Amino acid sequence: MTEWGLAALVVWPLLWGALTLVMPVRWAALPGVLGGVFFGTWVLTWAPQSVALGGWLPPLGLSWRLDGVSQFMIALVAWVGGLSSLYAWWDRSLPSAFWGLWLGVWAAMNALLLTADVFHFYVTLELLSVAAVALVALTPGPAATRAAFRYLLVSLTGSMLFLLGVALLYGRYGVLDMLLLRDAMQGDGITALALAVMTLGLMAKAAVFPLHGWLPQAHAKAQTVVSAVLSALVIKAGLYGLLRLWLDLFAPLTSQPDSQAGWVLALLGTVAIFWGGYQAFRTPALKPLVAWSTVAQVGVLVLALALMVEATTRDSDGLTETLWRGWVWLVAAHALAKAGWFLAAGTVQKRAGETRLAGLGVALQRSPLSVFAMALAVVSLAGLPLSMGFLGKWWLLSLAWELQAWLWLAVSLLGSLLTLAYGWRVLNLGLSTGHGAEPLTPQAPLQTVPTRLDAVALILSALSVLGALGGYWYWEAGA
Amino acid sequence: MNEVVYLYGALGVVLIGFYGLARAGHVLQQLLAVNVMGAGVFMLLLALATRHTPADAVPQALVLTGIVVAISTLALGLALIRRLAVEARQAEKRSDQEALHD
Amino acid sequence: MIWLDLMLVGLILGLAWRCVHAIELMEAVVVFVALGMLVALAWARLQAPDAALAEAAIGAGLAGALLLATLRQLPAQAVRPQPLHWLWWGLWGLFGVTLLWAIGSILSTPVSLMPWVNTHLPEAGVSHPVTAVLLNFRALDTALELAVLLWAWMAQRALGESPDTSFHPVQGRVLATAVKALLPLMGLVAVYVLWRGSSAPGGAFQSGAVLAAAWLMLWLADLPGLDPRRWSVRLGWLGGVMVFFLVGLLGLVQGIGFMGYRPDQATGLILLIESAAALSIGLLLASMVLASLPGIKGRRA
Amino acid sequence: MSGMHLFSTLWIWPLLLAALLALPAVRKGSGSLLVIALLPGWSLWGLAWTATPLDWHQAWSFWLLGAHWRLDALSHAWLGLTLAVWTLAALHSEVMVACNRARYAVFFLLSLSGSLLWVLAGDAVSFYLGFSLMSISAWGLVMHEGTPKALRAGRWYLVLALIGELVLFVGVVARAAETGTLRLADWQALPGTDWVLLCLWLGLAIKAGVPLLHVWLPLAHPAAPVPASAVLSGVMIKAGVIGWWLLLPGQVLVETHWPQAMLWLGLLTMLYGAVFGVMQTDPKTLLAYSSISQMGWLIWGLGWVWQMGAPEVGMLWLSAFALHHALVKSGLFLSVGWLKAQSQMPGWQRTATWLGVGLLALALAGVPLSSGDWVKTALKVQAAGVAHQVSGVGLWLGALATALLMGRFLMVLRTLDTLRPVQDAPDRAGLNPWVWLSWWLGIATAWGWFVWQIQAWGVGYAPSWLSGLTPLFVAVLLLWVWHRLRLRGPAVAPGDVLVWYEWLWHLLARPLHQGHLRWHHWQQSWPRRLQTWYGRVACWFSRWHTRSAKAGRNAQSEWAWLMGAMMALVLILAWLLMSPFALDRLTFWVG
Amino acid sequence: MSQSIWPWLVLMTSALPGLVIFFIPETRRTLRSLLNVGAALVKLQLVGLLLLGLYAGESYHWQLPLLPGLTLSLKVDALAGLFLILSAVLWLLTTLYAIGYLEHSPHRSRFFGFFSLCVSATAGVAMSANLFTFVVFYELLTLATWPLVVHRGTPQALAAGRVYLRYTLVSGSVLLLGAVTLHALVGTPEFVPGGYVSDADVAQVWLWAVFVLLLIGLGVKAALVPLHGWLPRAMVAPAPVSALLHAVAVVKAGAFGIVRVMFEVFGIEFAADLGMADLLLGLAALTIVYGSWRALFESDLKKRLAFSTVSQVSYVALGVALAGPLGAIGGLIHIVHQGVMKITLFLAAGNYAETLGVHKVSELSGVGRRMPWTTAAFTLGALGMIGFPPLAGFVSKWYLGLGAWEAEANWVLAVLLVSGLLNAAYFLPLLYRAWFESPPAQWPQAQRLSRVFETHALLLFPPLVTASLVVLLGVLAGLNVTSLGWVQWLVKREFAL
Repeated sequence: MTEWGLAALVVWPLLWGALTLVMPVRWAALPGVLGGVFFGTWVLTWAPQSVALGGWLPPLGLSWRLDGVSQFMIALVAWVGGLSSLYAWWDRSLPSAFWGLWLGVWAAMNALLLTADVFHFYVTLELLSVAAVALVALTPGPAATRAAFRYLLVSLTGSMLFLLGVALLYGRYGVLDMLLLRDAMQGDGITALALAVMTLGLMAKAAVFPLHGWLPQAHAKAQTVVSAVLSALVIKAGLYGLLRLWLDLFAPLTSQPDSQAGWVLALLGTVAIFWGGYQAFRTPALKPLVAWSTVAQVGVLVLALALMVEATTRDSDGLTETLWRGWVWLVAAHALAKAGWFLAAGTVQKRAGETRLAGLGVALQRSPLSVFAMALAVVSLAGLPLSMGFLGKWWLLSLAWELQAWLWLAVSLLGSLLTLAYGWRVLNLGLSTGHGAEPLTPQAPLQTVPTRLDAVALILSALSVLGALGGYWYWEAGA
Repeated sequence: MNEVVYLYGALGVVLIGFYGLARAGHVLQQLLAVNVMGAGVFMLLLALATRHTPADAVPQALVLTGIVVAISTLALGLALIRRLAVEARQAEKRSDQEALHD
Repeated sequence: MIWLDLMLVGLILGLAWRCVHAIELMEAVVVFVALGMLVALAWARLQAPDAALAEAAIGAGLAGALLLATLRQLPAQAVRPQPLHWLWWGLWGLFGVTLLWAIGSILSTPVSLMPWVNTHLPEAGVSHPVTAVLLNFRALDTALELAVLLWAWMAQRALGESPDTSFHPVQGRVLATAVKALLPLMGLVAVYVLWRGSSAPGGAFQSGAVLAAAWLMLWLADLPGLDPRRWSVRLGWLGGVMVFFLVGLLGLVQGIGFMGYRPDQATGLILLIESAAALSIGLLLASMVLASLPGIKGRRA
Repeated sequence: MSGMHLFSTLWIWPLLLAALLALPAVRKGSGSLLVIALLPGWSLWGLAWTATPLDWHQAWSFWLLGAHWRLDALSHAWLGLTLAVWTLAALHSEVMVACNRARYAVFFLLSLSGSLLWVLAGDAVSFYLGFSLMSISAWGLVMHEGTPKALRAGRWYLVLALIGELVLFVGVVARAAETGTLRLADWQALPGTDWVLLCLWLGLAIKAGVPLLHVWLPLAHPAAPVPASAVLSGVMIKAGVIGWWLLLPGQVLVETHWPQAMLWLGLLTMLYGAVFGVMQTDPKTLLAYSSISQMGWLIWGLGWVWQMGAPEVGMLWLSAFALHHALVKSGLFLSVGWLKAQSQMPGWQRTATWLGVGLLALALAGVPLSSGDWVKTALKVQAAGVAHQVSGVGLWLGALATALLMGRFLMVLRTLDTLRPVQDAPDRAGLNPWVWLSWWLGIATAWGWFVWQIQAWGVGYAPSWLSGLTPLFVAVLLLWVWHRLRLRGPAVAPGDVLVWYEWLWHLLARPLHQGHLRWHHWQQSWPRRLQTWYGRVACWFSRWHTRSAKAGRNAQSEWAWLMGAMMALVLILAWLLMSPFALDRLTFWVG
Repeated sequence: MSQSIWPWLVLMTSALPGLVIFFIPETRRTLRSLLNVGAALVKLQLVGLLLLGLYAGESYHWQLPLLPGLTLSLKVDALAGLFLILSAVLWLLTTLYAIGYLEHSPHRSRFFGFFSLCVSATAGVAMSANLFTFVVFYELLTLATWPLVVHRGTPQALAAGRVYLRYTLVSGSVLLLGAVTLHALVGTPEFVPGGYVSDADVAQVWLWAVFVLLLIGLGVKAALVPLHGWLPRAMVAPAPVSALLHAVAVVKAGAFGIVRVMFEVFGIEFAADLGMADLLLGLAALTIVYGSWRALFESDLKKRLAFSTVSQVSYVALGVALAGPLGAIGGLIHIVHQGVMKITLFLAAGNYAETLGVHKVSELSGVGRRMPWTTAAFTLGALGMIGFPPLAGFVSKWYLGLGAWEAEANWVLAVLLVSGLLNAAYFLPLLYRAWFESPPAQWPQAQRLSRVFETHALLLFPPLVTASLVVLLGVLAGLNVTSLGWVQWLVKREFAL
């Protein structure tokens, strides 16, 4: 039965997404989304397993692998995606082409999270990129188009690098299955080169510094809900890939006791945290602020990855339960919070008819739910208690502590403070009455935007906070 | 032995793709450069396949898949470039009109 | 023969260089198409006729059409190349050397999946190993690759482009007649290529490319064929993906697993999939080209 | 017996009355309230006579840190003294306080409550509570008139009182911690650390007018309304000495230097007060110095009591001296008030007033057959055995000092005679004969009381004609000579060393204040300086931004960087992954 | 350990109304006030019941596991009870006050919502049974108070809010770091009298590091010099906020945290052995003197009070750092006493500002005549602060003094002396102005808020009640039911006497 479910995870959204071309769009979208949420939730109850597709065992055939990481990531996609879909459903300004593309993204994410084959991973990445780029381009106007094109180009370059790595791996080991590759892995030059090339490819997709340049524009210019799913979910595909590469596929290479490549990741993550935070702090408009925040948060996740890699070099257990659970938890916290923030930010911008922060004051004050949503999102992103982000940060700090990695520990703390700094910029405006030095700019009349949109944002942010209460269940579920 | 030529040639094409991306002075050329890079990678796969006799079918299948993916992305990229051009024209027209009004 | 290979590779490198180094876009595009042809030739030399055919038809042919169509819509604009620092060249060289050195270490590593393919070929329902891999062993790859194509088309539509069949650049009775005469032939070729794919180079992609050409000719001759408002056309876009996945699910029903075929039904199912896929590929590619044509844009604007 | 159970609540009554003053209706009749406040006190005092031996105790465990109350012979005597002085003051307040009477009443009642409290206190905290309440509330009395002079006096009074308070607090806490008890009876018996005792001593010394700590006295007395001065001099400064007695371990100080130091200090105080006193021109200031001088006697007496080691009896004598001084000195202060109003008096009353003043002055100067002579003689007799460190000459000098002061006082009063009636004496002051009579009653008590006391205590009294009269004569002679020669005595501002204190304060305050300002400025400015620093960095950043934005006008330039970065990273990563031993392990710099 | 729902209920009695209040329309004043006051009363009653139960030997414990080895754990013990009852009583009073204070201002629902959340967080801080839970509620407190600090939304308020956040969030991070470090070293068990660190086999340098981190983290809220800078600036907040901030919520959370850490994480004896107590003692003494010194020079009434808080809160730390039972009594009891006194002062200052528009010290002349009741309350609060007997402040100082002797740190007595002097030096001139100087011809911004009383009844009574508490807590200190009795009882348990 679970094989049906696994197949449905990919096939269901894909088919309904395709059907949007021939059916009234919402009729196709509704079952697609509902099914996606349903299967994505159901997946949590299945036992970890491998499925050889078509009965062809690796190395000949493709296989799917459902393990803890993919299970939770799929569920995360389902929930964040489902709630974002709710927003999209109510968002009247959204072109109907959104639905087909979005279901494609969903299916691609699920396929990507399931696959255990490096080449298939490439194919799913491409499907994801194509759909995601098109989503960005849904916004009319040259800025969005330019952003979308840039996104496409970086994404393609990344794919090519990844494929180059796949080619090198195949040339070296003659297999494409991840598990088999891991077992065959040798610590030689070509393998290292393959890892390096593939890492860079995925970094480009995940907007890791210094390959982040496309993200702020793409995420800021996109439609609100698109920004949310891109920031919350799509870039996670690349990060997930990095996790798989560094801690699973190439584990024999990276977890050698004298391995020392991890600090490059840590360094990049650190720079991302500061650069993203700095930019978010000085950017004049709301959505770019949130987008730059994503750059910084990606930095946190990469830093966490680097620490995990380091942890595997210290003891031979490999990717332990604690490690991946913590990381996925961080990812989930960011996804929920960022989706909530983007949706709230988009709603406020829509209400104000304006993007600059300076012009948003009144709209912010008329959108208490959205402000609240943003506040909760900031709380979770910055790792203030009691939120998912907090538990995530607790885990990260504990990890850093165990590794005695003081520098990185300080970095992650400073990162949190930076998050608060730019989050404060927004919330402050929501509380300002603007007497005196900083008058709120006179407003165009506010647009009417239904409150339920704010509510959806709030639900997502609230989940990123209240999710903390599920921490024990999450950590103990597998233990 | 022939595959060695192609192998190194393929890498050369990849490198040229890199160069193209960095140097390109136009979005279209960038897109072309990525595709050049892609052709290089495909060639690499195929060249690796020939180390086995008869040639390994799996890389060939991968390349076939890759070609379709590449044409899809190329089509998308070109569509975006076209829209950029249209929007640039519109913007120009708008600014012309504004200039007339002023 | 090594000289031929060397020459070919040299030409390819030269053209690739020319392509990315061109000052004019037109030159770059033309060189790129030529490069595609040469690459196809090289692949043929690399015992990969399937890939060569596909590259020639799709990579060079259709891509060329798309590129030229796009190029005509761009304002005449000189390429302003980015000057590169010598450090960049140093990095580039280092990178190249590393790549070459790395690849050198596996020149003679005889690893491949061919033994596995050969072992299981009898159960695959087709005798051509490439087709077996594409449509049986790694069927999901192919299915998702069709999805990529479909979504690229969806994206193009989302960007506001759609084949406008009401406008025909070339008209005339002679052409129509010629096309009418040619069409069955092309259809026959497509079916043949498809059929042949089960045992020899050829298959859905190549066949799809032929079909795309046929559809474009239909349009050229002002014959009904590609109107996106027609249900059959729309269904045709999805057909490949739908049929592929439904057959995949059939495997689940039959207990073989997702994307699996019962060996006795494999041939038929693969043929079914390939037919649907070829139709979809043809329709999608033709639609893409058609949607990108400048005349439509020009008139709309 | 009800008195026994209720005596501990005695001090609450004035507090309640003070609270009642919140009602506007009550505020109008605040004058009579002051007298009403004293009635329970008097009845208790009377009631206590019925108990022999008088030894009432009560403990309140709920109260503060646990209070203990006691009324024994000694405290009974202090109670009488307190009541007498306060009553006189209360009566005179009615006629000698003009403005802000309600406010005056509040402070009066609070202060009264405090002094009743410490009289009854059997534990250190209650004593401290009463003492503080009394002395801090008295500030309201001192600065009551609100003139610059009064304000200055009030400020100095308050500063010194507070310092005294806090030093005393430190001493009390430390002593409590040291002994582990709060009972004063225990404190008197247990030896203690020197600095703790010194704290206790110092805290009280400020009240007792020890030289150098006395500066508030000559300021506060003239500034305060007349009845308040009477209370200050009559009750409050005594609290210092009685506090020493109560808080310091008198029973174990015999072996130490404390008694001796006190003896000499007493002598010094006597002379100090006199020397600076005679240089004054204001009668009330002069009286204040006289009080200081008289406190010298008490200090000397306490030293003697401690030296005896069996101090209870000695303390009774000391209390007798205190009572004498309290009555006489408050009478003298009140007399200044009366004399100021003499222009409104009929002739006989004026004569009677001057007579009263004379009687008081003589009593203080210790003419034989006066209370002054009696207590001084008795003290000297009692002390003869132990007080050999301070010779009779010293004491004689002390007596001379007192006599001189009194003579000078009368001379100064004569000049007061020429003054116009002062503002604060209302018209009816002279017209209220009952209050005037009460003043006379006080004089009579002072003179009559010792006769009765001699009988009550059953000790004999031999008037010391020689030693009592010689200082008087010498004093008169000196004054006459001085007057004849028209010598201009050196005039010293009230508070003598105060000038130095003020100079010192200004010397210190300026740099302190400037230092604070500088510190404050630094503190305020460093965030700004940080900001400028930050601003500079931000400026640099933004310049960099604009430059890069300009450079990136064609979006492609970024790609050179991007591809470069990609290749560089690939190379670095691959290199690090390939040759793990080629480089020292950089990872995670620490650990 | 069995679950008890009580701690959770205590938390919810203010958190739930808080959340509900957010959604009450601005105009529904009665409904909001009813909800507010009702919740405060319910909470007060609950806390009262808990205290009775505690006295009878009950224990209340509620846990929610969050991560393996990491539990959100709430417990009502004697120490928690002390803080809880303080916050419950003062919450009720401040709520009443705030209803009167904010009668016509905008955003009341937001204000009261956060106000309630703030109290919830305080209750959480009080009931935290382990360091992790403490950190959680400590940070929540920051978040709940920030909107209150910037409530007016003026540029000054926003600037103050920025400073406030800067300090508290950075310190929160440091605290978190400390907690994580300790977690990694010895785990995060429940607080236990005597501490749980001393048994662990950990290098001293680590413990020192943890201690310093925790001290910095807690010191900011407790306004230890030099981490006190936010407090005077946060004075732009509305009066009830300042009152609650200073008396109960924020500074006390820091002080309370120091108490918990010293007593129940490190164990006071262990901390004293390692010299940590000395460090704290020095800091506290410095803060006491420095805060008073700065208060002397402040011309703004609320700022002066703020510096006074800086100084006074450190009495708590001082008492704890003395590392003996008597000092502990002094420190702990000051949590309550300082709260009651300072809230009186702030409420009175708020009354001046609201009724007469008086903000500066120099404008206070004659307010005693115009507003005698308020000024009487202010006077009691001020005298209590100086430490006059028999007011509440005296009791605290008394035990601190005893503790200093006990710890053989006699110089602390000198600190108390100097602080008392400085306290008098900055409070007494105020009283003098208020009572003795004549009122100006016109007040800066007078408004008639009540026909019967000198100001709005809801503004007048809370300070009167707290002022009488100042008196009662001192005068009746000997009774077992007042703060002293409670603290003595709990210190006995803490020191296992």
